[in-house]
Amino acid sequence: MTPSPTATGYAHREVTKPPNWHGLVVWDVMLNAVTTGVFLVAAVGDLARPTAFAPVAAWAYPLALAVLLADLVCLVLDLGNPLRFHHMLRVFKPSSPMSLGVWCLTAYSLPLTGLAACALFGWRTEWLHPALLVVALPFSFGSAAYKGVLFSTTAQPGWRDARWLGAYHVTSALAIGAGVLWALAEWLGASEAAGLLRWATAGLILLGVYPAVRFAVEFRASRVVMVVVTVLSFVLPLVLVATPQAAWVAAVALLVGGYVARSALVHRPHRS
Amino acid sequence: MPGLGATLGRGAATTYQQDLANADCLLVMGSNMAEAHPVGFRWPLKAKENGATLIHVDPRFSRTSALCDVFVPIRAGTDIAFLGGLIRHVIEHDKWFREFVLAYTNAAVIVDEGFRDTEELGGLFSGFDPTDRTYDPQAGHWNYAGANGKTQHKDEGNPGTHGYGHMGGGEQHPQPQKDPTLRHPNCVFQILKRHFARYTPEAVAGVCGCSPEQVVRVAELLAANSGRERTSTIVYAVGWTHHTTGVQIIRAAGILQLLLGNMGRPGGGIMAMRGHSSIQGSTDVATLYDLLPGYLPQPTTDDAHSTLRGYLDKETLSTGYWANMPAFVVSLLKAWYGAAATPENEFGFGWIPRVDGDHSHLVTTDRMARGEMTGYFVFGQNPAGGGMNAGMQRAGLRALDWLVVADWFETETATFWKNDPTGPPPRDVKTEVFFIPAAGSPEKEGTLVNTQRLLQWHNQALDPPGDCRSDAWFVYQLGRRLKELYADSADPRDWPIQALTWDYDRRHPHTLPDRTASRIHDEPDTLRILQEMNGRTADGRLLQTFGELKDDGSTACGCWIYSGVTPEPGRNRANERDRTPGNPVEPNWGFAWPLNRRVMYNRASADPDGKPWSERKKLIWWDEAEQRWTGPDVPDFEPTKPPTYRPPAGATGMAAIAGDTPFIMKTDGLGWLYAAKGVKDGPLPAHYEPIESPVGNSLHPRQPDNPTVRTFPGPLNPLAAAPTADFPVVATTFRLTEHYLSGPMSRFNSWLNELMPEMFVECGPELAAEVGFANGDWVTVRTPRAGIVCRALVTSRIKPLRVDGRAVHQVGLPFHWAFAGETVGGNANDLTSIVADVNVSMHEAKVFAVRVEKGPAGGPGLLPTKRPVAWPTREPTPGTPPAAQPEGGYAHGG
Amino acid sequence: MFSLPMSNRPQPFSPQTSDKASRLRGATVTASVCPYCAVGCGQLIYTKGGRLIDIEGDPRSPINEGTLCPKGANAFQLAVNPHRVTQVLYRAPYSAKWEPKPLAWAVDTIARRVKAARDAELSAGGKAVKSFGTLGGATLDIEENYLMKKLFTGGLGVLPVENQARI
Amino acid sequence: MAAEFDVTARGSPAADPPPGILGKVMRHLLHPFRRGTPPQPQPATGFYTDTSVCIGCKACEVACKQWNQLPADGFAFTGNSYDNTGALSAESWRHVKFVEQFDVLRSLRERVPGNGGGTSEPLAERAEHSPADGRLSLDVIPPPADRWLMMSDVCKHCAAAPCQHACPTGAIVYNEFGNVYIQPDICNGCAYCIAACPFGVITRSHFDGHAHKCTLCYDRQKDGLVPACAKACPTASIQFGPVAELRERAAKRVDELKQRGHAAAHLYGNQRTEAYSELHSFYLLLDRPAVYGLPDDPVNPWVHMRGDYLRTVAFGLAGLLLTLAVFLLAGRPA
Repeated sequence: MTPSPTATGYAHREVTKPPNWHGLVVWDVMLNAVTTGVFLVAAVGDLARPTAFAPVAAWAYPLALAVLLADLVCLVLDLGNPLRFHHMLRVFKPSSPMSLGVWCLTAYSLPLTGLAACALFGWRTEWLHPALLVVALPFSFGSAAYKGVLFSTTAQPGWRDARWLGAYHVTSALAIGAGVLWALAEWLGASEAAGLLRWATAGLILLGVYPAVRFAVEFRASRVVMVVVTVLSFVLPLVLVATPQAAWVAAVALLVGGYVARSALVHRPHRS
Repeated sequence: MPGLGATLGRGAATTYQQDLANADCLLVMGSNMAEAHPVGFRWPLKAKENGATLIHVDPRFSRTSALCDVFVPIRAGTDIAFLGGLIRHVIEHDKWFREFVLAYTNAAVIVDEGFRDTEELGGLFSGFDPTDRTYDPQAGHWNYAGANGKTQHKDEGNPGTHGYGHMGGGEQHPQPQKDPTLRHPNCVFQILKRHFARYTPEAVAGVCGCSPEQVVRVAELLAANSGRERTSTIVYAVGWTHHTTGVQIIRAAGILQLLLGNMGRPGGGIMAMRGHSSIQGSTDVATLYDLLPGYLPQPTTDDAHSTLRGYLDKETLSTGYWANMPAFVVSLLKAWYGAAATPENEFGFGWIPRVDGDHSHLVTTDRMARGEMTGYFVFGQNPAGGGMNAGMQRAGLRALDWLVVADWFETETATFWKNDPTGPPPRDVKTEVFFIPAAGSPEKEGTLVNTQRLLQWHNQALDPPGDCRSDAWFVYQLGRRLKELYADSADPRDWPIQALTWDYDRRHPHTLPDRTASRIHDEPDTLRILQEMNGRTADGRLLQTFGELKDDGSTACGCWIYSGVTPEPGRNRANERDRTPGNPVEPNWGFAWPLNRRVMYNRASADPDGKPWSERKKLIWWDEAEQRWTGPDVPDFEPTKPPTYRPPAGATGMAAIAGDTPFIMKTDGLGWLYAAKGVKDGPLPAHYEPIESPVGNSLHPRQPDNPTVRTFPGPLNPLAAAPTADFPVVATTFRLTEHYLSGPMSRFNSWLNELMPEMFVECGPELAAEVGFANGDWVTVRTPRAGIVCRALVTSRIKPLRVDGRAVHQVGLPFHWAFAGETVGGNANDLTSIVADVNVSMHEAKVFAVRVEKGPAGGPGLLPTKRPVAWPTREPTPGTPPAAQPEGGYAHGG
Repeated sequence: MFSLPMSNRPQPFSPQTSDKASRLRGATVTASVCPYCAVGCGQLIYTKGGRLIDIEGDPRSPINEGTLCPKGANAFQLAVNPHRVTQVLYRAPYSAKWEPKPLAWAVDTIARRVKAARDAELSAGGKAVKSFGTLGGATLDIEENYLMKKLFTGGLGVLPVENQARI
Repeated sequence: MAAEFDVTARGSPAADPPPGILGKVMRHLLHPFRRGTPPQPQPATGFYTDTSVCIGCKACEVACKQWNQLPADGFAFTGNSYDNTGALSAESWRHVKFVEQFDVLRSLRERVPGNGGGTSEPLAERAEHSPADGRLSLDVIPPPADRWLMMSDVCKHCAAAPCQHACPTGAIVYNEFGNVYIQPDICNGCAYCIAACPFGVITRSHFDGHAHKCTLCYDRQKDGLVPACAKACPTASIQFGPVAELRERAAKRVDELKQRGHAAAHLYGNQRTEAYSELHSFYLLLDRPAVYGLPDDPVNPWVHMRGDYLRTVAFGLAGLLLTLAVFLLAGRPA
């Protein structure tokens, strides 16, 4: 440590200590958005327009599961003592967004596994599929909802003032999910679903503008991050909505934009 | 401690630490009590809570200053000027305690008219001999007028015979001529008044660098808090002693407290805060070259000392308690030589080596560096790191044939041959080094004597690890081996070692407190050593008091002042830990010498008639009905001597001490405002500049520094003597709470190192701006002896002072770092010099002249000799489940 | 006013937490004195199974009433310390390293060095021994100081016997 | 006899015999799900830290390390007065802070108010310290203008502790003394408590990856012993006891100090505020909390949680409905 130029006292220092959350947590937040976004949009589609969405859903659930598993690996590895991951299930504590989140993720993972298995092995039963979907939906939604609140319910600079962080995260997750599914649908040639997802993506991006602006203001995000995220998460995908061939570009832009925003989010206390 | 000894009779703190809470005002000066003695400082803080005023006068604004009501910054080394200003204010404005001063001090005594003061001789007292730079008190007519009992000899002014100064102060007539009106021009009071007239607030401010108002304010606060109803205490430490004028600084404090009537009373006195766990004890027992145990003067090569009779005739004071000295000396000889000590051989008196000059540590270092020494034993001390001019100390160690170091860790003294960054490579160092691993204090038993003269026994809790042994074990076994080696000698020079009584074997198996047997069987029985110091009669009965000692060889006593600590078999009062509700002196917690008196001179807490000066400040009083002195403390007076007692003409011993004179160790029973004897650089304190000072002496321009100081010129010890532009900054050294001395007991300890990990110099922003460095930069501090690299801690707590019409910068250097340990760094003691005051051969570590330079950028480039160890141990606590393991040891389960 | 869940419901204690206790249970306590400065604080030393497990202030002491300073609080680490040397180390002249040696060898060799130095000096006509001396004692017990003064001054006739204390 | 002696007579709970490998795995897996018997609630205890008598000796820091056998965590010269500990952490549960306020009144006059420039900005009340008429009074000595403030910081043991709310494993509990305790056998190092603490008390240890902080010497309290720091503190700057008693004592002390001219003396954490609960470890301060590195107005993050959830769920549902609407309405043959 280099000594300070004078005996500076304490008044101009940040009182709080940043948690030891770094790259893995950025990936966790990102993967959380992807798995929940992909699942939620796919599930709504699957329920609303089963025929149109069947080919997309067959890929979406295994994808959501894979991303969820990667997310869980990030979460476990980020613990100070990963061998104690199961301690998370020791209590159910709704006052703690993390506890709520852990239980939601766990509860979401079980039907999702079933759905993924059905998709992979081609089991399609009349009652099981919608039942699993209905069970998984609220938990997946909870998994998306808790994440932002977890960050805003802290004493950390940036996070503690971000009243719209949760709303940003969840709308962003849905937009990302829609975008990814759109690209997937285009790739699979499921044109009906692709058409629907195109509009859903645009709608969800527009819905996310308000929370994103509020969040950016409260969070006092850096100018570079704001420009990058505005371009990647909003302007570019909206421009590309009219261009089905460029669906994958829009999806990648949404993913990268979401990653940049989340990286800025996670590292904010360490900058203070 | 001649400063206190010559003034009051005993060279030790006059009171106990808890008594500080009873003070109405405390002047902390020459002490950074909150940092150096944090637990002791709880008592001044209690006083503050009760409404007392705390004053700190110091070169630096320290953690002590932070808690005080008043802080006065002064230039290091100007304490006498400041105290002189207080004394002058008290006298000039009639703020002194008249009844106390008239009855209990020598204010009224008429001094020989031949005496000349510094006022008349340009900064010198009469009797100065410029050829050997000493005073001859006899030739200088320092004595009281008229008959003076025994005459003093010329040696009194020379260094090397210190007995008088520590205790009693020397002989003066028990009933001197007095002028109770204090008008006689040669009475002590008038001499005092004239002597300090020069110390006006303005003159003092000009020397010290404070404001005149601050001098007046402190004087007023002390005066307002002294008298019948109120008392003030002065607290000092090595900030006063480590000066070439240290003894006289303490004298000045004694004068002030006597004038204000603050002696022997609750919340009064002078509290000497000493540095080491048993530094008081090591002075008492006297591992000092010029003293025998109990402050008995070690005989010298003086012709009169060639026989016991001659020695006793010359050294025994005729009146006061010291008249019993023959009993103390003979009993000591009986303790040492046992049956071999007989009246025929003068109890072996001839076997005691005669002091033939100064053999104090600094002088010995000088001899060592000049190659005059063969070997050296170092027990729990670190001269290579903590000695004055430590570079010269290491040069001395390199010139030895052999060195024995007993310590816990590989200190600088143990590793000077391989780790000294300024020394030659090991292949060029001839010294043979024996490192004896020492037992820690929990691993041995024995007695420590704290700063308030309290003997406290510490019990052994467990066995030491490996081959670690107590220092007692080592000295005992070494003595046994030497006795074996000398057993067959017929040479008379070997008789003392043959005659020395040396049996401290344990008579019972050594059992530890957990009822297991000790692994070590040849540790000496420490209690038997303490009992030998306590003393016994010829038939082996333990003494209850030193009053029982005889000069005919029928008693043996190793250290008379400790008598009474083991008054009967199975009783060790040092190991008694009982509280006494309602008695503030806590007489049953440990044992205080002498005879468990907690406040010395406590006869002075009552007025001449024996009544307390006030209800608020009572301690000891005369009980008319019982016809004895009574009160919560043990009276420091003959218990049944009435206040009305007047000695008959020609009385000797204690019979010569009147019932209304409290200072029983003095031949006249009085506190000495004017010390005709016992202090070798003048009967009164005068301000002299430090040996190294950037300014001249504006109070005595013709006499810049103490005329009697001895220097040791040579290439290893150059001085920046004259006020010089090369070394314009005043430096002082200090102790941090987080470290201890030169570091052997703290720099091997990670919990302390992390609190203060690096050597630094504390300096003000003005100096930093002038030289061009910032907080945290590396700087070099230089004296003519050495330059050390350390961090700059730039702080507004240090301010330049206006002295002599210009700004003088001061810097503070903690003296805790050197080159061995988990943390290493520049050594402040490499900067200090070897000089010696005439009274006690004291150096001047607390003030010297330096230059501060920028850089080098990379720091000192020193590597620690030990890797930091985060945990003392990671072993789980034995026999303890996870739920009770220490939380941070991370040994708990789950 | 805000309202928060105060979690009054039973807290999820682990069995280990329920068993929480201090490690001083069943320990042996010994009264001692702090080895650092001259304030003379009372300390209590706790041992268990022959090992030092804790040192803290003695609440009975009228001087410190159980309190300690950082150094006093560090007394445990002073004693339980991996840097402590636990065997005799010997460095031969001009050697670059320590050699471990037995205790008895050290006492015997040092005694011979002492005797040689003393005999040489007194044989050369010295009245007292000044060629070697001792230093130290202010951190030692008075019994140790006494033995040093007695042996070196009273037994061997050595003059330079000194310690940290000057006045 | 003091508790220091009584405790040794108490028997230690027996240690379990060491299990085999399979047993170890099973114990590891099942341990978090086993519950201890909840102890009987006791009157709440806490610390009252009176900074006006702190001498900055750091005895509390070392006594804490000694009792809890905490590791030294690095030797760093900070240059920030005498504070080389730097911060509270998993290894340092007590932290003595030093604030040098010198020439502040002078520099205050020279400075444009509010331009920062130093961390030691005093309260405006500081100017009131010197008697109005400027006379020197021997009876009441005004507090000196130059100050070196010292304060021993520690976990605040909040009555409603954000770290406890945050903890997803239930490792952080209120024990029977109302202290906030991290169960070391439960914590898995998720670090949420670190993020939640507005005082920056908790960090994760480099050594075991778990969060650690002051336990208020839970183990000592269990045996009637005073916490190590409070016991060691030579000047009673750190006092331990039932919180109700401490608050009374502290209030008296503030009055006393105000009478002596310390106009800014006040208690921190003595009462709950709009946004934060009372602290069971509270302080007597002589200046603004921020000067000591304490948040002037701490906010419990949970104050916002409900609203944050509401916004999140509202927008999430809006998104789902929007999606549903698109899927149901768009592209469907009329």
